[in-house]
Formats: sequence, C-alpha cells, structure tokens
Amino acid sequence: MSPTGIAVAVLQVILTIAVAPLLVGMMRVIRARLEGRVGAPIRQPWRDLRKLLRKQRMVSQNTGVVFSIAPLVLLASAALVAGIVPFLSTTSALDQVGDLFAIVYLLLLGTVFLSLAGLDAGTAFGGMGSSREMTIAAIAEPTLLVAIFALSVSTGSSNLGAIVADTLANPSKAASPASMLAFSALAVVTIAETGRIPVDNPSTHLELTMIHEAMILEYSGPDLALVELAAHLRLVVFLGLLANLFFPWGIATTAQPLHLLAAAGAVTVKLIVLAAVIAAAEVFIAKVRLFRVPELLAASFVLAFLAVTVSFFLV
Amino acid sequence: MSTTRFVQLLDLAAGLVLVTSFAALWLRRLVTVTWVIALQGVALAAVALVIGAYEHETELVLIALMVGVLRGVVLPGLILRAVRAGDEHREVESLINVPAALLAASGLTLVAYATTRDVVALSSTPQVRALPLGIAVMLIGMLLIVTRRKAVLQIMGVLMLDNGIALVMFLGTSGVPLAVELGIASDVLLAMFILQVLTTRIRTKFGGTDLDQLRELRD
Amino acid sequence: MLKLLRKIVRIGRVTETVPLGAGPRPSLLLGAADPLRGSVQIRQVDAGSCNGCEAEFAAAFGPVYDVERFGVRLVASPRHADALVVTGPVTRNMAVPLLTTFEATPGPKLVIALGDCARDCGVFAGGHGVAGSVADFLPVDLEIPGCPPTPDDIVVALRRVAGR
Amino acid sequence: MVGAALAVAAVAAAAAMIAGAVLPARSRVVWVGVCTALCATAGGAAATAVLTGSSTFQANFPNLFPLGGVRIEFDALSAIFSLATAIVAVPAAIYGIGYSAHGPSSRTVQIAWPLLVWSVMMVPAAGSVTGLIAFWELMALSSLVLVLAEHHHNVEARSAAQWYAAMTHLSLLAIVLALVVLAHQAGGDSFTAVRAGAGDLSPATASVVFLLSLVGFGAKAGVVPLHVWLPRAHPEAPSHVSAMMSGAMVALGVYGLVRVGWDLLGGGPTWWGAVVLAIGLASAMFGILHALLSSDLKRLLAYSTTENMGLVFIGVGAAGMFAPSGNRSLASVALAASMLLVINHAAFKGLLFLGAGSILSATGTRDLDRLGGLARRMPVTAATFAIGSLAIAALPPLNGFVSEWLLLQSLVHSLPSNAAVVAVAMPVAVAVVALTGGLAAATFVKAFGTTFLAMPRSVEAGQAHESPRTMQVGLVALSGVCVALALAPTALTSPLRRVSAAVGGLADGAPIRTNGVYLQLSGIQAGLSPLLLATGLAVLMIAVLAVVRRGRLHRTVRDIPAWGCGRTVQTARMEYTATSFAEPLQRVFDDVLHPEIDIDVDHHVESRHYVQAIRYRMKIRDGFEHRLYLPLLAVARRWGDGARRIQNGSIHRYLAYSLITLITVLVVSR
Repeated sequence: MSPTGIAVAVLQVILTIAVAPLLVGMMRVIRARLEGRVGAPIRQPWRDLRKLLRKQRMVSQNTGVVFSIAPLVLLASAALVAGIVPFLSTTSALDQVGDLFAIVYLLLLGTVFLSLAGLDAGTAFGGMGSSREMTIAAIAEPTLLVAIFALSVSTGSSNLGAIVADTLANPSKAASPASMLAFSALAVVTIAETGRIPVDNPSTHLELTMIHEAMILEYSGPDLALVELAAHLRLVVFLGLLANLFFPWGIATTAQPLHLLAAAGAVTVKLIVLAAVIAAAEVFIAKVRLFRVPELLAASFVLAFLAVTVSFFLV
Repeated sequence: MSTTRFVQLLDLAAGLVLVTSFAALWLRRLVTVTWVIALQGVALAAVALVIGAYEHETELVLIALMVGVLRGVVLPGLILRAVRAGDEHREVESLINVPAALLAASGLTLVAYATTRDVVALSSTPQVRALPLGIAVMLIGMLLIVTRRKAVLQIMGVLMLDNGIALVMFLGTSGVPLAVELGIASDVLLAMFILQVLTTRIRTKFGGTDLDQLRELRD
Repeated sequence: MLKLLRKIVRIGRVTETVPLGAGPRPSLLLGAADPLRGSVQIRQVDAGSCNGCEAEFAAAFGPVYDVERFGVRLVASPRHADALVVTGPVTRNMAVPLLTTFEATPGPKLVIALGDCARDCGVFAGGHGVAGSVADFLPVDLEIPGCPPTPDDIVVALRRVAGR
Repeated sequence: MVGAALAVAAVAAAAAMIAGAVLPARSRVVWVGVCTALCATAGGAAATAVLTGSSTFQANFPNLFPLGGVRIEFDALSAIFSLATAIVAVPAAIYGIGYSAHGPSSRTVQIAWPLLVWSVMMVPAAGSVTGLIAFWELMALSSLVLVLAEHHHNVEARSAAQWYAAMTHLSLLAIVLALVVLAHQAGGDSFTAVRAGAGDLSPATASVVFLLSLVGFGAKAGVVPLHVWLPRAHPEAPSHVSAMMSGAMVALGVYGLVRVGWDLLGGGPTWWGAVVLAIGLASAMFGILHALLSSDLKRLLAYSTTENMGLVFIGVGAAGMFAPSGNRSLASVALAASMLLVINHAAFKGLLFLGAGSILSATGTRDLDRLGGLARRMPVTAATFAIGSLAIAALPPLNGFVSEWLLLQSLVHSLPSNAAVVAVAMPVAVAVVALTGGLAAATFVKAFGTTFLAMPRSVEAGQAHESPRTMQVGLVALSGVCVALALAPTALTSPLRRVSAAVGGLADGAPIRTNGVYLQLSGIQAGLSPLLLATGLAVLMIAVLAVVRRGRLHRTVRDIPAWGCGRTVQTARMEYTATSFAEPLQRVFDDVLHPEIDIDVDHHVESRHYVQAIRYRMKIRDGFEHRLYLPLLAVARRWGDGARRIQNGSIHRYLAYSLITLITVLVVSR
C-alpha cells in the first residue's frame, strides 16, 4: 500500500464524484435532443445537488437511525468501489483490498441500506420500493457473479488489476466470444442495477411504477442530495467497470501524472460513449412490466452462463 | 487468413448461432423470433464461409452462399408468411415460462459440452472444439419443438434443429458432398412443412384453399 | 425502431428557439442569495381543478415549450420539491391534503397559484364544495393568472422562479 | 493444558446439572447459567489451545461402559467445531439466565441444558466409535427434552418433538451402521485403528459407509431432504437452546461427514464430493427460498440454517471434488471456506436466535406481520440483530462476507479442470451461491425491516420493552464476536491450516496466507482485506459527513408525519408487511414453490360493488414433507394398523405367539 497508490485511489474517488452528475446531465441532454427538446444544461445535476445541500433536512416520525445513516452508507460504499475499480491506473492501492466479488457485495450493501431506509418510514410506497429493489438485486446477483466467473477463468484471478492487465497484454481477448457474452450480460445487469429503462424509469412521477424513486420519497435536502449523488456514482461505477474490464486501453499502468491525465481522458471518452448509447437506446424502448424483469435477468444470466462455458471450452 | 484470426471468426460465428437460439427462446413476438432465426441462418452460412475461406475450398464457399440464401432468406421468408397468415395471437405461447426455458437451455448447453468432451479431446482443431455448440443448438431446437404450442414455432424449432445439424456437419466433417446432400434434402423437407402449415392456416381462416376463394384474397 | 429513428431525424428540434419573455430575469422571489437559482423542483397539487390548467402546465414541460431547459423539473414527492404549483380552487376534500403537502415540503419553499381558480376561485367561487382560494390556506408567493394560463405565461413565471 | 480444560468443562457441566437438580427455581437459573458458561469457556479454551498449538490431545477411559471404553482425541478438526460451540454456548448460557427467569426454568430443562452444551462440545472430541455414539445420543436426548420444554402451552412443540425424535433416531441408526461396519473391518474401536483399517476396505464398502454416514450426519445438519425436523424443532425450543441447536449442533453433521468421509475413510472418488455438493446446492436454494417467504421469525432463521449448512456442504463437496483430481491446494481453500463458515454461522445464527428470543419474550409473538417499530423500544436488540442480519447476508465488512468470498474463490478457480463433472458443476454452484446470497440479503432486509423499523403492527409490539441485562450481555457478546471475526479473520489462518492438515483425505498445505491485513489464498491470485474495507467505508462515511454537514444551514425538522401522498392519517395497516415484502420474489419462484393462495372478498351488505374486507392467505408447503414424508408416513401407518391386529390383548393369543416363537427357534437352531 504505497503512498502513490493511495493518492491514485483518492484521485479516482474525487474524479468520479465530480464527473458522475455531469455524465447524468449529459444523458438527460441526449435524451432531450432525441425527443426534440433542448433540455437542461449538462451541469444541471450539480446545480440540483448544490441546491439540495442548502435546503432543509426533514426526518419524519417513526424513522430511526437507519433512515439517517443509509445515505451515508450508500454513498460511502459507492465511493469505495470507485476507489477500487481501476479507472485511471492499475496501481490503485485498493486493488488488493477488494476484488470483483468485494465490489459486488459492497454495492449490495448500499442497496440493502437504502431498502431498509425505504421500510423505515412505514409508508406503503417506501415498502413497495424496497421490496422491488431487493427482488431485482437478488435475481441480478447470479448474473453478476457468473459473469465475474467468466472473466476470471481466462485470467485466473478475480482481481480487477489482474484482469485489466491481462486484457491489455492479450488484446485479442476483448473480441473473444466469452468476453463479448460476459459484456452483454453485465450490460443488462448494469441497466437493472442502476434503475434505467427498461427495468425502472428514473424520471417517473407515478408511484406505482417506481422502484428506486419509491424508496427515496421520504428523503429531503442534504439527505436527498447524498442519495442522488450515490445513484449517479453507482451509474458511473458500473459503466466504468464495463468500460475498463472489456476495453482497458488508455489506462495507466503507472502512477505518473501525465499517464494519469491521459487515462482520465480515455476513461472519460469511454464513459461518454457508453452513457450516450444507453441514453439513446432509452428513447426507443419502453419500460417492461415488473414481472417481466425476471425474464430479462434470466436472459442476462444465460449470457453470463454461456460466457463461462465458452471461456472454458472454446479457448 | 491467420490461424488465430480464423479461430476468432469461427468462434464468433458459431457463438452467434448459439446465442440466436437462446434469443429465439427468450423473445415473445413471433415476427421477431423469425428474424432471429434468419440471423441464425446467416451466422451458419458465415461459419461455412469462414471454414471455406480458411481451407481454400471453393465448394464450401458456394455452399455457404447457398445456405445463407436458403436459411437466411427463403425459409424465414416462408415462415414469416405463415406467421402473417395466422390469427391475431402473435405472441409465443409456451408450456413452460421463459426463465425456465432459458435455464433449461443453458443446462442443455452444459450437457452438450459434457458429452462431447471425449470427441473434442481426440482432435483439437478449432472446428472440433466448437462442435459442442452445434450439439447445443440441436438440443435447444428440440426444446423449442417440445415446449411450444404453435405449429409455426415448432417449424422454427425444426429449422433450428436443422441448423444445429448443419453446424455439426460443417464443423465435424470435411466431406463436402455429404453436407450438401443432407442439407438440401432437409431444406426441401422443411419447405414442405412450412407450406403445409401455411395452407392449413389459410384453410382455417378462409375455409379452404379453394383457388377461386384464394383469388378473392388477392383482390 | 427504424421508423422512430427516421422521425427523430426528420423532425429534429421543435422547441421554440426565441426565448419566451425577454431575456433572463433576476429572481424576484428569494432575493440575491436565492438558493433556488437555476434549479427548481416542482410538486404539482391539484386542489380541485378542472384539469385545464394541468393540460397547459403539461404543455409547458413538453417539447415545444420545454421549461426543463431552465432547470425546472417535476418531482414525485413534496420532500424533493422547492415549489408547490397549486391549481384549481381549494375544495373541501383537498384542503387538508394541501396543507399536509405544504408541511411536507422542506424550506426554503414557494407556493405558486396557477390559474384564476387558484387565485380567487374563478368561476367556481361560492360553489358548494369550494373551501376558498389557495391564498386562504397557504402563503402564495407567485400568481399566474389566466383561465387557463397559456404555456407561455407558465414558462415566463417559472423562469422568474428559477432566475434564468 | 487441554486435558485440564476439558476436565474443568466436565466438572462445570456436572456442577450445572447438580445445581439444576437441587437448587430452588430462582437461584437455579443463575447457577446453571454460570456453570454452563464456565463449561463452554473451558471447552473453548481447550479448542483454542489445540488450534494454536500443534499437538493433538488424547486420553483413554477404558472402563467407562460395561462393553467398552471412551477415548478422547482432540485434534484441530475437533477443535474448530468445539470452538464454534463455545462461541455460541457462552453467550447463550449467560443469555439463558435472563431468558429462563420468566420462562423455561423447570428442573428438567435446567438439567438438560448444560448436558446439551457439554455433549455438543464433546461429540467432536470423541476419539472412538463408542465415544462418538455415546455423546451423540446424549446430545440428541438432551436436545429432545429441551424442544419439549414448552409443550404445556404449545401444541406445536409436541408435533415438532415427534418429528425431531423420529429423524434424529433415523440419523443415529445410519451413523451406528456406518461406524459399526468401519469398526468391524478395522477390528478396533478407536479412530486410530479405524483409520488404519480403512485402507483395506473395498471401494464398494467404503462407498456404502460413506452414504450411510451422509444420511446420518446429513439428517443432523438439516440438509435437504432430511431437513423436515429442523424448521419445526428449532422454533419451538427456548431461544437460547435454538441458538445452540442452530449455531453449533447442526454443524456437527458437517463434522461427522468430514470426519468419517475424508478422515477415517481417507477420501474417496470424485462422486462423493459431487453428491455432497449437489445436496448442498439443493439445500441452499431450498432453505433460502423458504426462509424468504416465512413470516415466522424463528422458522425463518431455522430455514436459513438449512441454507447455511447447504453452503457448508457446497464447500465440503467442492473440496471433495477437487482433491481426487489432484488440486489439493484448492481443496484446502474450499475446506477452509466451509470451516470459516461454520465458525461464522455459529456467531451470527446464535446472535439472531438470541435476538429472536428477546423479541419473543418482549412481545409474545414471532409473527413478523405483527411486529414492527421495535428499534426505538429495544435499541440494544435492534443494533445487535442488525449486525447479525448484515453478517448472515454476507455483506462486507462483516464476517459472513469473508467466508462467502472464500467459498466463491474456491469455486471460481476450479476451472480449467480436466474432470467433466467439475466443469459442469462449478458454474451451477457459483450461480446458486450467488442467488442464495442475493435472496439472503432480501430475506434479512425483510426480517430486520419488518421487525424493527417503522410502526408496530400490533399492540404487543407497541408495548415492548428492552430485555434484561443478562440477555443484552449475550447479544452484545455475540455481535462482538461477529465484528471481531469480520475485522480479523486473518487470526484464523493458522488454525485453518491445522484443520486442513488434520483432514488427510481432503486437503493439505496452508489454504490462506496473511500478513496481518490482507488475506491471500494458496495458488490463487486474489486478495481481500476486510479490515481495510471496513476502514475505507468508515473513512468515507466520516468524510461525507464532514463535507456535507447536514442541518448546517437549516435546523433539521423532526417528528413530522411521513409523506403519504396527502392522506391524513398514517396507520400501521398501511405498512408493507413481511408477506407483502416477499410477494414479488414469491411470484418469481412460483413454479418452484407452488404456494397455495386464498383470497376471500367480503362484499358490502347493500351492494356487491363495494368491498367490505379482503383476506389474503398464502401458505407454502414444504415440498419434501408433502411429497416424500407424508406418503411414507401413510404407508407406515397402514403397516402399523396391520400390526395392531396381531396384538389384541388376548392372553391365549400371546401364549400362542410364544409357542410359535419357541418352535421357530427350535427349528432354526436345530
């Protein structure tokens, strides 16, 4: 755990937190443009967050400690993951602290706390959101872990640094069927876990169709800011994982400032491309019924499963 | 074509054949399923094309083109007509639900891999190593036939089964003539099936395939 | 899907390019250190409206008027909101829920009365189920006259709130 | 040292039993609790000594029974299970003081409780067939008595005890058969002799012995399909007994299986491991699905025990599959994962059962749909139950995650392998472990959320009070163990190495390496540092709090009604219940579970368009019980009815039977 490694990790956390709202703002702009609108400027989510931080905090009766600490845990877990995932450099100090499994379970920790917070106020919609969120989280879990399985079979390690380094060393791996299957599986899970269409609609106002929004109906002011920032951050973390696990080019293998700068540029470009694809695709598809979501996730599970089979038998 | 490139392209095309068969289980709209089946035919043709190009077999390239036309365009086209001639229920009706079917199919894939291990171990050319994919596609085709209610879907299952057999033949044998004979024969058989379904559907809808009445249809 | 794509390409942007009202305006509502500058989240409350105002209000958020470009957004819970847009005369059944909604909104907060009915009960004044205008129940910060107000009016008013 | 500690344990257990027999009710409970805790502490000390030292403790009592003696052999494998027992028994005994004061304080219960603790502690220590069977039976009988503790006012307890008695004796029968065959072949009763003689067994005999022990020990571990007693018996026992049974006693099933299968028999072909793995997969899925849908808190925990034992079996089975194909370092990782899970499970399941006991004694109900809002009324119980829930859901940075991580690592790195069955089984195993993990998270969000958060759903829950000090001590101690195991699993590396060295047929070498902070696995390039993860989370939370400083600009508004979309009053009836929380997942797994759902709609008297009330009832039958056991029982009953005809009370007929018997004996022994 070298000082430069820690510096890289801290840098990653700060940069991803700074970039996350902008990326969401960009996705909203793309969506608006495709719908024929102008849309709010890209920095709008930051403005929203700044305003929320200056607003009053409300804590309703019947709620307890869980309601208060859930936003902290949610944001802290997402930020810790942002420090572990090699966004800028493979030399992050946190690489040996946790591997892909640790990342999956850390993100699940955030989900669990938010779900508990949804139950804490005792409102019907909060409970509904929690129940649905846990349903989706539970059935997305096999896909995630089996996809990780596929990735780690060919590398022989589930550590992110090792996987990224391995793909850098053998560029042809990125085009192998196993890698592509695992990518599609993880892409579906990303959409489910970050609450995008077709699983959840982040801009819905109808409580009955909500998943994520229903859990946070009770949060206001700074708490809401934390929850929203965490949601943005989780999106970036998932997209960043997708980007750097499968297309790691441009990532720094040292901790030199110049290399880090170049890596920051590369990862930004990759994030923008992925986010743009998702935002554009959302215009074309409708949200599926909640009870069709398991079908979607079953399909992604099958993709991950095939990735394991193929990675073992074909290569 | 270098060997690594060949392996990659072959795996890619053969993998696509398998993935499309999963997609056919997953999707619900009959028309989309038909498109997927067509895609599978094209992928199958690509497999033959890649092998033909790598081994410099002009015959195989020709067969690939034929397969592409037949399975990618003609047969799906016929099926599409049969689908459009059907009633309004254009959603897939299945005996088991979609996640269960998908899980069953992944189980079948594992079975395919496990059972062909010895064959694969015998000779480890890239073609033979991709052989289990063909078996898996055959099995999934069977699954489709078993679990689906509609005749059209069962036809698609037969087509998928046939695609699997063809894939196994392309990968497992270098004897081209056998592949041609079997392939063409089964295609003709399939076309007959589809026409049968088509006529039955028209009959149930319009009370018969009487030519006079059919002419009314055109007007 | 192709059809939709073609439509997107053909139609392009439909938002009115000429800014409605004249230029950006300073926020008139919460002074210079306005915490809501540039970002206003709105919870809409129908206190008994005929839905005319709702239709116009929805149009303000549609592609043509697109008030969202000024940082105004609709939200699902008053806990997330900065401003309540109340439409219609306050009916007896909606009086308590309206007050509950106001109490559930974290400060600093604004109340916007949308339409003539919200201002002075409009044509429903003195009606059997009508309990009063919005101002009878809540401190109204901004009124948008009209029956119903046009989307133009709504956009101009919301820009004043957002200060952009 | 080890001998002295074991002797202290025995003396303390005896003292506890005497105290239970002679003292008056009030002081009885206290002294039994203290002596039992002492007994468990001494056992734990012995286990720690063996796990940190390198010696195996042995002792002989040749003339203890008329026909044979008892031999004590305390090696690392024994010690890890005794340690698990101590981890749950010490806090449970202290907890029992407060719990029994107003509950099960009768003489029988107070005698049986120390006996149970001592026998569970000593089963792994037995070094001979006779000893194992003797302690096993002591354990079975004392736990049976304890299950019946509350049978006066609880009809369920009687039926539970019947199931338990039947299953436990079936289990004993299979175990005795297996061990007797072994001892007969070896010509000796001690494990040393059996181990030496096992080499001469034919593969077929070895497999039969293995399968018999799998049935016998599997029934104790509560794995599918032998689990039926578990969700009945564990909820009915007093809670500290449930903690002991779920946390420590069921794990002895795993102990027995590993001891017989991979130590005494010295391991076997790959399919042994595959069978254990398959049973583990089925149990994990089955257990967690039923736990998820259960709305009885203790039943939920009992089903989750089946799930966790399933996970332990997955680890053991995977190890059993890796070892024959030569991948012994991976096998030791898998075994280490299982053993760590046994320890962790003792800690968090013990904690959760004790928590459930506090809830039960505070509210009188364990129906999740009638609980709620307990967090502000029982803060200590809530905090400790939260730690237990997070741990059992395998969430970092708590201890459950470490064992889950080890298990996943051992499964994931099995490929590429040259055994087809490994290649096929491992992706399935990873998927099942993952799904189990996700569902466990959902289950314990439900359990914690509906019990402790929001508003009470019944009057009893609204009037609950925090439990007495002694019970709180038990809860806090166990949650402390959970946290310690979470932050410093590295302390267990050398004990786990000794365990894997002790199981000759399965593993060798050091499964886990450590430098005090990081965990690293042998032969696998993977690292984890639970301590640094926890530190990272804590630092980031503090950083966020420092940057944001909630309530800086405006005072936080508290005690306002929750936002309920404008409705005027909020009552507990509007809350999501445990049943409704699990409903989406119940729908997803409809085809597996086949729930029976009744919906009764009462219409208004005046118009049928108005609904007066809707009742929703959902019942999930245990598929194995329904399809396997009930038909079997029906057959058995028919045989019983037939047999009754033979016995009709007529003395003449009995005399005739005697005559026939005599003639038969004469003819046969001619």
